[in-house]
Amino acid sequence: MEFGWVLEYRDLLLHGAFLTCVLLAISVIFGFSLAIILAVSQVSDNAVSRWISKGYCTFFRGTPLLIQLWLIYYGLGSYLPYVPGLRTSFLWPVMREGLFFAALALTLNFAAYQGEILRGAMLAVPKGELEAARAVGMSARMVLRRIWLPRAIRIGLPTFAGEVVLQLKATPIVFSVTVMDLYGAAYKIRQDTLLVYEPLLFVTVFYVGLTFLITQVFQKMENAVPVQRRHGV
Amino acid sequence: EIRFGIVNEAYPPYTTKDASGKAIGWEIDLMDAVCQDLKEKCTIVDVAWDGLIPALESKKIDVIWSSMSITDERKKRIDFTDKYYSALAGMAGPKDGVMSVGPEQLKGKTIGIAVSTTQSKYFQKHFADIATEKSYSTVDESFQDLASGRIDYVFADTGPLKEFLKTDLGKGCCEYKGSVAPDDAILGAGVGGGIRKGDDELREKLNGAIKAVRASGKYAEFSKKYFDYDPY
Amino acid sequence: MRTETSTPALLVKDVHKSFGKHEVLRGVSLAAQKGDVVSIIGSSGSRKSTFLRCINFLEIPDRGTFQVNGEDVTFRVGRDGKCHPSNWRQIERLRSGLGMVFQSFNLWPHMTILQNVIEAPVHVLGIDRKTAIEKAEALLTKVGLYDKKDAYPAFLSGGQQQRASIARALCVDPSVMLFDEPTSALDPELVGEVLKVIRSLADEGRTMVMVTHEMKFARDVSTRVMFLHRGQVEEAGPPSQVFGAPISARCKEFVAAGSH
Amino acid sequence: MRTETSTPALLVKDVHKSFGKHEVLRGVSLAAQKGDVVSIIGSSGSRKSTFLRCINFLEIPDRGTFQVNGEDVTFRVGRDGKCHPSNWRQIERLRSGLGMVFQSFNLWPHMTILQNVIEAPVHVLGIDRKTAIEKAEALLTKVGLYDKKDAYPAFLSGGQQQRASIARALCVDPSVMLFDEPTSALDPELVGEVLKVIRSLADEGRTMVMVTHEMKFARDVSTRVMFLHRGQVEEAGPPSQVFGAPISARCKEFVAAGSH
Amino acid sequence: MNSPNSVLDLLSIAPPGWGGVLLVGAVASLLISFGAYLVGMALGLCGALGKLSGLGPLYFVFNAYTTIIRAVPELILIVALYYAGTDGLNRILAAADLGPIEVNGLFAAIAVLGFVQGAYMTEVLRGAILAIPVGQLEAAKAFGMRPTLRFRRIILPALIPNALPGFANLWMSVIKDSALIAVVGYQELALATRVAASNTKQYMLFFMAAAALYLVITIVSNMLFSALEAYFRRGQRPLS
Ligand SMILES: Nc1ncnc2c1ncn2[C@@H]1O[C@H](COP(=O)(O)OP(=O)(O)OP(=O)(O)O)[C@@H](O)[C@H]1O
Ligand SMILES: Nc1ncnc2c1ncn2[C@@H]1O[C@H](COP(=O)(O)OP(=O)(O)OP(=O)(O)O)[C@@H](O)[C@H]1O
Ligand SMILES: [Mg+2]
Ligand SMILES: [Mg+2]
Repeated sequence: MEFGWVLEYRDLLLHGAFLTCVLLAISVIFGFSLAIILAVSQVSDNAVSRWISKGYCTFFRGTPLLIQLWLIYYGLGSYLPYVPGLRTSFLWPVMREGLFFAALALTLNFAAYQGEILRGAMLAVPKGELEAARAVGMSARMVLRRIWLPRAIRIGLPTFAGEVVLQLKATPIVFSVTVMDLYGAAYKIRQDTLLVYEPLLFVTVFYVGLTFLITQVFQKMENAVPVQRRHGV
Repeated sequence: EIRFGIVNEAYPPYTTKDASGKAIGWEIDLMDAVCQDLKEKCTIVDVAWDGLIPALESKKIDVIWSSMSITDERKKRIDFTDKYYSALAGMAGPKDGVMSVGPEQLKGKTIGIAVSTTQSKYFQKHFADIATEKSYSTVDESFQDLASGRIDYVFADTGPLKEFLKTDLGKGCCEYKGSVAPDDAILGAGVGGGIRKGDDELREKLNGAIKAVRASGKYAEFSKKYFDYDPY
Repeated sequence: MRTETSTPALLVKDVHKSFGKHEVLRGVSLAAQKGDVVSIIGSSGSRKSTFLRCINFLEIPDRGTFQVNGEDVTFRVGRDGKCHPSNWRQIERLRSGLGMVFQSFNLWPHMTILQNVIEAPVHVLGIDRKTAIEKAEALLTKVGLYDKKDAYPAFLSGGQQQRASIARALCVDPSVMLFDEPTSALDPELVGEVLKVIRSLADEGRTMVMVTHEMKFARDVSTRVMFLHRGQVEEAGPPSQVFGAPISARCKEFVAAGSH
Repeated sequence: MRTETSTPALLVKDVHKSFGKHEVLRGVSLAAQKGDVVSIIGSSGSRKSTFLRCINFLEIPDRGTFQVNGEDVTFRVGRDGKCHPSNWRQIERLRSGLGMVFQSFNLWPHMTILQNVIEAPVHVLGIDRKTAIEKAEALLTKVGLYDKKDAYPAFLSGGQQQRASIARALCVDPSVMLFDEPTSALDPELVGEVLKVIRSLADEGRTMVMVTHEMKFARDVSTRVMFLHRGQVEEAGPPSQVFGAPISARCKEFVAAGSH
Repeated sequence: MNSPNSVLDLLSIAPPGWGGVLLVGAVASLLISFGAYLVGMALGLCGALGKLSGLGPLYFVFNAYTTIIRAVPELILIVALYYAGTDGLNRILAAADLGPIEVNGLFAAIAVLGFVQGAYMTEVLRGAILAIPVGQLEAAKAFGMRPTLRFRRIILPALIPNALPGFANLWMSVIKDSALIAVVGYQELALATRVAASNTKQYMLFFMAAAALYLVITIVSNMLFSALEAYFRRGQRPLS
């Protein structure tokens, strides 16, 4: 085991770790918002929006993230320069970067998985609680906002924690579109030094640490509303 | 029997596979020539970049034969044969008529370079303060970005660069801009076969064979199929 | 059923409702004056719950006229030949005037008891938070739950949960309270405490419609009793009549079995 | 409790049981002769279920002696100072002689009613399938479920499920039937059908131990009644005594409340 | 850019078309996935029972297994397990005076992915077992069923419907994770796509072809899983 390289590459590693966290945060926050829309439209009465969301979820859950990323970055991305005006607009410096496409792909993918889970959680909210809300005169929108979604999110919380960890573990893939995240940094170090395991071990420790942190945060959130434990199982 | 570890990502013209799954390319021809000279049986083992060193160390392969440039840092881990080709460094860029690659042309540009290559080292030494480097995991990915206009230049080995410019995609968008100013300290080291530390017998054998292949004119003969210059 | 003197608090006429091909309500009517306590009794599956749920439109009836505090509910006939409320806003407004207490409490488990109680006043009626809390605390005191106000529903016994859900329904000042078997999810020892609260509401002169299996209780507190059978009113009248001298043979049978 | 003439079908003495530090059973004993119907009554939380579950070792008691049809259950004291059955095989064998009927039926949802009933005879007792089916069909006829034999439990009403679970328990020919509140998960109209089946078993002279809240029924069918309070037997005797002239003050109170 | 004709040529099954390469890759993906899935299921069953057994050391071992495997990115696990695994195996063999063995790529891929799947399967199965109402197990005990009989006749059939949604998810994820096996040099669908794409420079065409193949695989598997679930839930009342 040899870790002398850590010092030499510290800027690269720090920047990589930062990018990993940024990608995780962006994709979880935006993905979750999109997931709410997907879940709500899947339980709605509107057949069109139901089918669109269903199709979306099927596609993004049915193909590997890697392929989605390639399609978005090399496919969609390569047509962007031909959009009139975009090349000269202030958005271009952001939109030509791999980071933008990586975040986009991660977000869209996360939303699909999360949307499915949230849909299940929404169906798991006991009907009576929704009826109670309707019975006090809440409008459909208010039932959704005050009772249905908050309850569904709580029901889904244990699953969400796992999904965020999975999302963290999916981020290394962004290196294939030029984003030097932590895994990308390790890859470069491995190529430079031909060390096989040490850079990977370093990265692993970081991921495990972050996973632990995520689990703790979610545990805190779960404990915010106490539930009575079933005894004797 | 010598087992040659070859990376399973395509890197034309050095190594690639045709649609029937057969390995082809300049490095394969060289390997055949070397083995013919040694009268050894050679087998090709597909390995991923990630697996090269472990495969070498666990004796799944005997030599890394996959365009690995020789660097001092790498020499700490493995031994190298003598170089068998030089990574001639050239640039490709959009068709705009500018046909040289000096500091004034590169100023403020974004240049795509495959990670951990000689070109990357060269860039760090000569262009780091005037242009921006964008790292790619394979040179192939940088070609795609060049074609879609995300980067201004690709800085890579001349062989693959010209190979790319021969395809429809490359022909459509880009042209060869020229080679960079020579710097023997970086570009001179070239590409060699990677060998287990201490496997001197094999190294000597391969070094001898490479020399013989060059001397016999075979080297020039099969190089002609791929290059319009001498890759050595 | 024919006592229409002043504006009745609740007037429901000729309700019909089918699930698919299955007609479950076949013309049920009910009128409650202010202060009336109407008990709906009947065997399991006699559509008592369905009828009660039609009253506050948790089920949309196929046909029927509805008047709450003199206000008519307007319907339009949809393309499927069935009625739809023409104005959901109206329904939502009227619902908050019909406090519903469910058999299974249906408290919202992610809110404390107090939050459960003030939810509708604050977010539906737009009462300010402070006033709502004062009112909620008064109601919780009344049902004997003041000390549990910051507990989450999961930590309360069934009887306590049901009392909390009564407080929740009362906090929007409904003109009519609807109860759907409010004690049948409770074990025998908890039934008493909930019945006590309901009785005190009756004594206050609250208008109530109540589906119940507690015959003795129904007899004691009701002003009217309605016996449902297969989606029709088989017998209705003051408790003394329905329990004491039922005319219908089925009702007679049911009442006799109930007091075993 | 002191009637030891011939070999009793079930003899349980001085059962103690704690959950953690909390001692829930504090020396409960029970003896049942062949043909006895013993009812266990008591308020909620008085440890009735725990005691019944100790009888067939679903809970392992800390202390006590057990005899089923004259066969002693052997225990050894573990390192934690508590009893453990020294021979799980024996427990498993004895269990199949103690038919248990649960409050919540606990039918296996992935099997049809008939499959539920023949499961234990075929796989535990090793009776051949054909004989088991014949027997099961006879029992299902007896509880009035023959026509439902190929239905899955989820498609039956609560009363039907409970009757099926009685048939299931009967099909292993248990020497003693144990009932844990077999009717309290049922709504009032379904209670009757289950009680009818249990009564017919009593009339056949089956040995039964039954935890129940149905006082009237307990009084009618029991040969003995046992009143549990806080994990101790507070009163025991023939129903006429326990219901008619209880000695213990607590029992008096309980019996009075029960017949409200 | 490319006429329909050249697209057809590029995708044709026989060389020089690359369709055959993609199809062979897809079959390889399916083989790896299926093998890994079975290995994972066996490991998962052991893991779930071990974790639920209540035996301290067993719980510790399997808990460490699931925690670590689930926290480390699959890519890293595969690299580490594959190379360190074969390395370690050969060292053990060398210590026992045996020659090194050649680990077949397909076999290693299955073993490595299966080991990773096992951790997830453990949790799915554990959840499925815990979701069985206790009463059903007590009823089985009350009839004197021995633990093995109980497991075979009651627990197993009762946990299958609970576990199927989780199994379906894992199947989808193992198909996609099989793409990572490229790092140990085994050519499955994703790697085949890259090779085809970089040889022809027709990136979009091959990425879309690969996406379509993956989609077909998952949609067909979804249909199978739905049918299975419908079958195993036959005793349950449909939600209305
Ligand atoms: N959403 C629905 N779809 C189809 N049928 C329904 C629906 N809701 C209720 N029913 C049917 O309506 C009938 C009457 O139900 P309801 O709950 O009104 O009876 P009830 O008198 O309240 O009985 P209980 O005393 O058991 O509560 C039942 O047979 C039921 O199957
Ligand atoms: N596994 C357990 N761990 C800890 N405490 C338990 C456990 N099982 C039961 N208890 C406790 O034992 C007490 C008595 O329970 P039990 O179910 O025997 O009462 P019961 O008389 O059957 O009541 P009910 O009439 O409500 O069924 C309860 O207070 C409960 O908290
Ligand atoms: Mg009802
Ligand atoms: Mg009990």
